[in-house]
Amino acid sequence: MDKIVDREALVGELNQKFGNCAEIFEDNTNQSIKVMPEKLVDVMTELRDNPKYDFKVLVNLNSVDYPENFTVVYHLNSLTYLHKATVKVVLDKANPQVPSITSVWKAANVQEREAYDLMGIVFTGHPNLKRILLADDWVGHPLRKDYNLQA
Amino acid sequence: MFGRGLIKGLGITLGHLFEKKITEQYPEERPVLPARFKGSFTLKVPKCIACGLCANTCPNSVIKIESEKDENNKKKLTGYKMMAERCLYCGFCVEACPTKALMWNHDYERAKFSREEVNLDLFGSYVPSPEDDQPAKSAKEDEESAQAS
Amino acid sequence: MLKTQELTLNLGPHHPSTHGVFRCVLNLDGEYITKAVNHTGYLHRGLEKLAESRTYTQFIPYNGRLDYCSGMLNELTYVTAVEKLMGITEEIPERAEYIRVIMSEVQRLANHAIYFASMALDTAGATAWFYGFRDREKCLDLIEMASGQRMMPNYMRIGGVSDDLDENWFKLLKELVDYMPSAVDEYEGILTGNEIFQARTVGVGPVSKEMALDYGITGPNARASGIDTDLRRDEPYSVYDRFKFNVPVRKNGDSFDRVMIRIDEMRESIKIIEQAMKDVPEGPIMAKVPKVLKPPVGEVYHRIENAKGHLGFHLVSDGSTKPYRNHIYSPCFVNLGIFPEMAEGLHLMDAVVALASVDIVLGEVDR
Amino acid sequence: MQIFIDLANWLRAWILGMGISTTATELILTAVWTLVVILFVLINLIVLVWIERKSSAFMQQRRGPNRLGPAGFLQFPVDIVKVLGKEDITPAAADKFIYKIASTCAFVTAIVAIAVIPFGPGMVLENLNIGIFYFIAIGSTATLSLLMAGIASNNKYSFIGGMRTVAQMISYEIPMVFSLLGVVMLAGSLNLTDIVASQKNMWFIVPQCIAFIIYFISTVAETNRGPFDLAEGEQELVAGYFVEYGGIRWAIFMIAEYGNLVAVCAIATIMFLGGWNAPFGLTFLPPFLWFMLKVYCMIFLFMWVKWTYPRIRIDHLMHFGWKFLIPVSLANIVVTGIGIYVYRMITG
Repeated sequence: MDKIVDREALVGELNQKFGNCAEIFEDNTNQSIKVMPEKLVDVMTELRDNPKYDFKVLVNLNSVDYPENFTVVYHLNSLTYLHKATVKVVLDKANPQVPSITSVWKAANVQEREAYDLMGIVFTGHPNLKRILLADDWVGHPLRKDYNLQA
Repeated sequence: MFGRGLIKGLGITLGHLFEKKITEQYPEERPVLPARFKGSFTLKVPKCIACGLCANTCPNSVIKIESEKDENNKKKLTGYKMMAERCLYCGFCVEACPTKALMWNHDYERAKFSREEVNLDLFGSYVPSPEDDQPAKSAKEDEESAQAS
Repeated sequence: MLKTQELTLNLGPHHPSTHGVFRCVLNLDGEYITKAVNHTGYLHRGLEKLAESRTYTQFIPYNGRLDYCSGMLNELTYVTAVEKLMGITEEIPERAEYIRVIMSEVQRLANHAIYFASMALDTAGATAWFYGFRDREKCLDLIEMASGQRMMPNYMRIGGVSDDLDENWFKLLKELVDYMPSAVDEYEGILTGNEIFQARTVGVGPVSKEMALDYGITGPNARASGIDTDLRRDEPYSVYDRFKFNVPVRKNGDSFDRVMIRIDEMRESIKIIEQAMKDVPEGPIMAKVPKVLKPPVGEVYHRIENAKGHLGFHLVSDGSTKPYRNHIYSPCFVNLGIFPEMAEGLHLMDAVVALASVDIVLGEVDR
Repeated sequence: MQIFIDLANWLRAWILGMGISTTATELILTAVWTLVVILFVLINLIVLVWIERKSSAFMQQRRGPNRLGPAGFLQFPVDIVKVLGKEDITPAAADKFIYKIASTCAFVTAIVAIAVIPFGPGMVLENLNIGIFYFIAIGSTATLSLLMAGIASNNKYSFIGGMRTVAQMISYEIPMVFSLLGVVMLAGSLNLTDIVASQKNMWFIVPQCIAFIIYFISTVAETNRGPFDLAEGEQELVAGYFVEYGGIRWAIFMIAEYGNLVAVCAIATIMFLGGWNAPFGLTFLPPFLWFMLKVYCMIFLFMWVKWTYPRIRIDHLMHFGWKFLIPVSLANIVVTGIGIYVYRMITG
């Protein structure tokens, strides 16, 4: 149904260019690649600017609190080829830090703030990493699974 | 030409000046409501088999059912409270009801002065009416299927 | 030499033209904005967290609370996302698909009517506001007839729709479809054709194509900036690939284009409804889905063309009856991100117009 | 219908008959007439507000007020009673004295302008030789009260609203005065009664139609009505200069606004529409009623425009005023002067 980018070629090219930074991430969507957090900004810039892939749009930015790690999920879409890719960054549970991609897409600005606010993922290099939905003095990050629901 | 749009706008408003008005004179003129309108709830107590499906399907746990078992080991309803203050009016409970005991009615004037007054006690406020007394034909089968699922 | 000083103005959270409880702190030099900072979150209800403790079906009514001007479309997004996750997209009965398309286009008409109305009010054209709401009411009457509620319909179900539509409903729909073009003409006559309105909106808050891509602007706002994108055509969901319609695209990306895109889209929506109502097949309206939904482990990201942009749901399932994670990509939230840059250098009056033209609904911004 | 004149004469005779000196009689009479005029304006307001609400409602396919009195006619008086019952709130940070007198000042200027308006032959409170000049002078002071309200409220929105008012009203006063000047040149008098008398054969709207349009546009701006209601700026300034006002103080602002509306419409009638002169010799209606009919037609025009158009932007407003209206009105004066000269040459 959805057009998916050729993952093998993409991963191969990325690894060649930036050194071992990406691998295929197996899940039910068959469109995910896993990227090392350190190389994220380079990879995203490449994905955006390489005319072969032409991912001009950051469709969605999400963060998931899996039992073993935090995963930040970036959904990308190309307007010319109409193909898709999902970039996943797996983060350490204790210290979830990932470089901000605000410099690549400004759309990430508000969405990263939201992920920081609700999930507690720190986006290093973000120009204004403050809470966006909750009050400034809120304690905790509600979308984490260990968040105490009872007030 | 500059100003044509301005004159056209004046024409439109002048045209509506003499038209029939479309607002309803609310308290005197009651709105005609569609059959599926979700106003408030009615519970036909004799039909209710206290299966609890409505309470289960409710997203906000609005419904509180109290029941006791009678001599035939059959459940009997003894209380049916709805915390209507947090009801979403989604209608899942009405859809889930196997015996069509819980129904929507067209009572939409639900504004009250305090939160507590909004809540409904459908068991306590039940007024018996003759057609309710015949239990639904397939009530027994429905009950079984409900328990099976 | 006179000493001058910048004025800090709190626009909102209770201000008539912030469309809800949005707050924007403006630095004013005279009446020109030098800096704008968005503050959102006054309507945050934690819907994403709520979803984690509701079953897949139980979350459907909450979608109406997202963008309360287009409840049907939100529900459609959510149920198609769940269907995709369960892999039952192909099993939805034809009739249900047609009803879904008709419903979402009626809802889109209602949404664009309310957009037009609030745009009129934000330029102080109170009469045009009433005309917009008059026609929205006609659309909502149809939705109320089908679902029982006007704004939070809870009509879509995972696997189909909740209730069938009868002859009478389609007769009323025909009346609406016959009536709407004249109403849209009236909108053009009273507001968008008006020279004062054009002077207020042309060239105000322009968003270039590059800027729109950079900020992730979607939907009508992106099309106003010249990005030729419409998910109904590009990634057809439901049965949209069977209908012929144009995707209006404009070039300048200013407030006037953003209004006109909506007006053009209303005409296209009418076309789609006309085509859809002609060949609605008979048949069931619900696919055979189990009572207790347990999607397989995995995740899905699904988005559709909502009235305000691309509304997307990222659902992560762990195989239980409740979603492990339900992320809502809200178009208003992301579109609003452009406002600080857009507002810079604008007059206070223009900023209000620019904000209105982006079409935000705070229920969706704050979730 | 000379009933008002007869009434005045009868009253004068009656007071004189009580043995009071002539000067004192005139004083008492003036006081009585002032009161009558104020009452007249206030009663007018009921009709005016009713028309405004009804016409706007009808344009918007609503019914408008319909509960109190026949067709909701008594809504406005009851509203006034309601606002009288409201708490009189003064913001803590406001300049209290100016804040309190601002609404009264606005009201006074609106009422005082009515003094020179002849409602019929001889029916004028003070038949000033410089009537139109007096009206313009009084009209200018209205700016001040709005500025007072805007600044004394100590609110950013009302402050911006107050500043906008001043800019707007000062700019639009100039084309308004210039547009009236053409009529004054034609009539050869500043006295309003004389101006009406000189329109016996032809209303001045015919030779001065451009001036009439200019006058209309600039008075819409002068009275702060839509589409030039920038000072209120409902959408961006919430309510502009009177955002902090509530209760009866707010109502007085509203009354002043409508009072101004009556005054400018009356002036338009006198200057351009022939005052109380009946058109086409249709003299079956008394002059007074003709006058009021014309005034209400003007008022309806104001309302029609207000409820159709969106609000204009402030920089467009200023450009329009300074770059278009003032040159055109100046040109109109020149053309009128040449026209008068040519006319005199022809007629000798």
